[in-house]
Amino acid sequence: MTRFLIRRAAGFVLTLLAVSVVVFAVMSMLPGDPALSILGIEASPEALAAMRSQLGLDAPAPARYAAWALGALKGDFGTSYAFRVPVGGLIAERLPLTLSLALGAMAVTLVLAPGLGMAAAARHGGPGDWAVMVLSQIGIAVPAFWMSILLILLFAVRLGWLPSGGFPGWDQPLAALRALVLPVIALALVQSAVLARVTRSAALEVMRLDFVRTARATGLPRRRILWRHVLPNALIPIVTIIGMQFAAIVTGTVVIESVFSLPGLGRLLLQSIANRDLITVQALVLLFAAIVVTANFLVDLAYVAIDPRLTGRQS
Amino acid sequence: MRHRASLILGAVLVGLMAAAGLVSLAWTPWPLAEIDVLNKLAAPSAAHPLGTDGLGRDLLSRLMAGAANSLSVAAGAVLLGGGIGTGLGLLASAWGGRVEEALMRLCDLSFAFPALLFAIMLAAAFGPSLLNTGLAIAFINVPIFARVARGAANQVWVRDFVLAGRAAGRGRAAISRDHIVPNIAAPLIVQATIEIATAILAEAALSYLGLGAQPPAASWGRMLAEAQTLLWVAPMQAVWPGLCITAAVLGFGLLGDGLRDWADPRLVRRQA
Amino acid sequence: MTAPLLIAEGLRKTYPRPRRRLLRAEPPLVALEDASFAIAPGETLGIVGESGSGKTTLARLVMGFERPDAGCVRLDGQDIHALPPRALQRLRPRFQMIFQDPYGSLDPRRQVGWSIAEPLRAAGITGRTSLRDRVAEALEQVGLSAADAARYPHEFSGGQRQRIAIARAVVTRPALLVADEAVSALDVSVRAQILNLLMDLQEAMGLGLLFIGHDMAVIAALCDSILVMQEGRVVEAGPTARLITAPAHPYTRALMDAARGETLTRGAAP
Amino acid sequence: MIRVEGLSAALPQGQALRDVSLSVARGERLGLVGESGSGKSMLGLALMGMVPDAAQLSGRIALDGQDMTGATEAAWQPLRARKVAMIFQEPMTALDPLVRIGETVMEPLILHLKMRRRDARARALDLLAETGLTEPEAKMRQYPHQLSGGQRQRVLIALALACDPGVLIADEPTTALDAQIALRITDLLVRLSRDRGMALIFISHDLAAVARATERLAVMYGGDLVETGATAEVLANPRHPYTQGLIAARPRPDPAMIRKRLPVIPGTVPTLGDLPRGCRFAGRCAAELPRCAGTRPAPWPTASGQAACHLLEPAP
Repeated sequence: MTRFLIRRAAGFVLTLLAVSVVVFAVMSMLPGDPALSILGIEASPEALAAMRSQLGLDAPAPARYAAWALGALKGDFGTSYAFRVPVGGLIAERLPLTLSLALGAMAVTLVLAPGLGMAAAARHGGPGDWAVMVLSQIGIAVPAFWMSILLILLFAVRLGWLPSGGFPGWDQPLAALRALVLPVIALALVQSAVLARVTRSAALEVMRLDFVRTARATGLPRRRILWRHVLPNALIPIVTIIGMQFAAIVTGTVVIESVFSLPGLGRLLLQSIANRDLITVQALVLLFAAIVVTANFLVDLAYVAIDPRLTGRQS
Repeated sequence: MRHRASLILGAVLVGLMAAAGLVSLAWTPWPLAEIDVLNKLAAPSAAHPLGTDGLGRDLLSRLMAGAANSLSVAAGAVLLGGGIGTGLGLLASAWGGRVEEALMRLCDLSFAFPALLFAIMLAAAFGPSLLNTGLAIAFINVPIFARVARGAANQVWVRDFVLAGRAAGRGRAAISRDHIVPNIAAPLIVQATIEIATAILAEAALSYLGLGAQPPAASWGRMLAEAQTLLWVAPMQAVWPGLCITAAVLGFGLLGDGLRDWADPRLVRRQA
Repeated sequence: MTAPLLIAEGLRKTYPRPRRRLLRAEPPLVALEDASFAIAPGETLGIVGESGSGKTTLARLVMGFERPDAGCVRLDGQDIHALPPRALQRLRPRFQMIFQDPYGSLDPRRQVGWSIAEPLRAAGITGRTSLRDRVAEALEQVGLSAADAARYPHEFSGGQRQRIAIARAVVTRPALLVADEAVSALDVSVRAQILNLLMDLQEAMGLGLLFIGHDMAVIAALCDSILVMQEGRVVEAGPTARLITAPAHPYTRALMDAARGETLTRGAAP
Repeated sequence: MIRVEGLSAALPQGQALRDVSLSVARGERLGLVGESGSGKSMLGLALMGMVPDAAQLSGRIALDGQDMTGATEAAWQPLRARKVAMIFQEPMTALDPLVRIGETVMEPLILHLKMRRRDARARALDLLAETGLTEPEAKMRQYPHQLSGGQRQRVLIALALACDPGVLIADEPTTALDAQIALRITDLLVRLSRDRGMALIFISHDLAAVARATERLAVMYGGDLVETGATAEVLANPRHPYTQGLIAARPRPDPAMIRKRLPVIPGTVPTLGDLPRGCRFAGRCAAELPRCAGTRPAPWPTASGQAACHLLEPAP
């Protein structure tokens, strides 16, 4: 048990480290001179050189990486080339919005999808199963940003119940929540379709296994077999997908924030790219990747809670 | 029975989209870039079956050209990335040991970068264009296919008929060619179909964000971005491109599902 | 007595086990310990044991799929594990293998004729007509017809597939056949046919046979001598007649008990 | 305990069972022998009400006097474990990997017998001990993957015995086990059947195992019941040509038989799709009569049972 956890934790840290190296390496290889983009094309060569040394760009790559990575550990991601303020502050301002979007969408997905998937599996081949399958197949095919536009058309343009975009700020909690409803639903519907399908097929897969036959032969009622034996065994693929979905939702926020003009991390990323604000892009990419890696690590921990075969002794 | 229906419906949708795209290369109802400001946002009519866009361009023509762009970029990218990935996966599986271990660690690492994020980064680095979008999608597909191919190949390598091939005196390369490839083709084709669906979504999202196809090129994602500014005046502008994306993705998804059931070894075993 | 066809001497094979603690390596799993035997041309040696007895590891070592940690396997006097890959490949037509699962040992996507011809092609025989003739001959030897070469494995029953696998193994006219649980997956009525076929082929071709299995009754019916294995070790060895009339080791006696079942009094409960 | 009359099961591919009639008395040990596709497992599942959805059943099944012909899943469910229980071939996968051994055995006790947890725990411990599981107390807290195949089969037997069923159906219970363990499990089943007065239906392809475990034997081929009788009688003096062929084709560890050709049944075991219309054994039978392929033979009495073969028809 502890051995498994230690190994996974070590793997987690190593992956984070490798991710940071890759992000740094890719961003340093990109064309474009930060000094030039800060000072403009009319700047003199001397001024550019001075700016480069001020930004620490004249140091060798490993030293620059070390400085950046150590800073990142302390939450110091350097100073934005475009906004001339600390990147850490930019991120901290926008993180709550993006996180609420992502967590909200994940929560809605978890409420909707597994129940639907299990219900479909329990009625395998029946009309209910068929309906869930058709709806989810379509749901998977609808791009989240088009779903957003359709939601805006219906609830903002036609009915006028909810705002079509923009964010009033957290100091108006009710308005802020209203602004988040549509983006959360848009993100969640697509992911729910995916998760419902995965739940259904994982459950059907488990229902074919021998021990389900044993449970039937023991005279257990169908409902009990489903919830007590099938669902826990189906959880491993389900949890795996949930981890991947969280990653998809987090990156999905980049697009959704753009559709609804929400000032979150995704908007910041797109703005920074437009401004060629590489140091901010670098910090954001690292952050997104770190969220994904963390989600995968949590999934690993969930495996341990679910499956006694992973906790060591013999297998 | 159900997978039969999936297969047929999927093939019909994909066929329709592909046909529209192919036709658009040679002929469209109206010239793609013909701007007719006097006739902008026209309602559907005999001349413009789906009406015109904000610049008075024929919507149907642009949707057809969008199909050509979207499908060719998605399919091309998946074939390129999938081909490279499959090769690497086969190599890792045939070699085993350190080579395999190293390659799989690299794949794990690449999965830390969500596909869309990666594509955004590349688009940012090399400038927004349809070609760069395609390259980014291709790159994302390399580790996916490397992993699937290696997993499937490993399952074939332990089968007795491979051992029989070794007993016959055949080398790794010959066995890979004659036994492994034919036996992993089915799952790879299924994967490719599904990845094309994902790629269409990714291309649309990138183009919507302005990181993919550039004006005046016709692209479903771009058309949606343009339509969003006109939601209050011309809501149908935002409906058609989205429907096209959904239909194309649905088509490839259904095709993949149908193919998966059709290629499922369990079903084959039962018939035998 | 003629010179032995196959000699195995002091074979040992271990597999590493995953560590349970971070800093201390686990002792390796000993799959096979000090196994030695010899097979003369035309002779049949049976190896009987259960899952985990090391008998499948033994087959893999004899076939050169894996290298032993210690000991050697000599075929026609040549240590097959010391041969360079090319030389081993040239020796392959001399020793062939048949497997347990007749459904898994034929490539489902290849015609039967293609699979049977595979060892010939690997041996450098490529002429279309000579390949076709050899395949037809092999198919007829195992009781199938030349026309079956164009069919696919799924068109055959389990017993017929095992015949095809045998055809592939004998098509190069080998001197030694290694059979790993080759009849275990077959129904009783079909199993007898395959055992008879093996005996016929051996006598017609002077084939040496290393027959590996878990059922003492089958082994005893087919083999000249028997090696009993348990947990990677040879616990008893000898000529079949001696071994089945006077088994010395308790494990051999247990295997005999299991094989004899119907001759025991009914319901012999403890 | 169990009475089956004219039971047939039709699958889309063909007929898995044809007009099978059979009864099992209280405490009786019956062996059900056959090769793949003989219908022996289908018959076992039919007695549990667990045939696949695709199978169409006809004929009568009565359990302990209760007519179960055409009973629904809901009607079968309360009888399973309490009247008739079943264990299967593959002990490695037959237990839920996420549930502790103790909980597994306690589940039917709590659910069916309404025991309190504490009582159920004590009872489960007794049951595990009765099946000869060593250190049952420690095993209660373990998960299936920590047990060997033989130990798991004992747990499955304990689970099957939990509600004290009148009949235990064991479908190839020893096939996946090593020889020594298989013998012990076979003997355990015999002992439990005797101690509890529980009928045992022992399904196997292995004549040796059945000979050891049972007192009456039923031989199946191609969905037909071809011969029944006392186990020792059938083995010593088989009347049906298939039974004769099956027994003869079986290798025996006998010094006089070393490297002797075995008597064979020619041909291959037919698949469900291409069964002969009359006697299922037609086409492979050495003593075949012209009418065998077209006319189904009636069961004729033998010394201790019946055999369905035209050759046994009494001369008019």
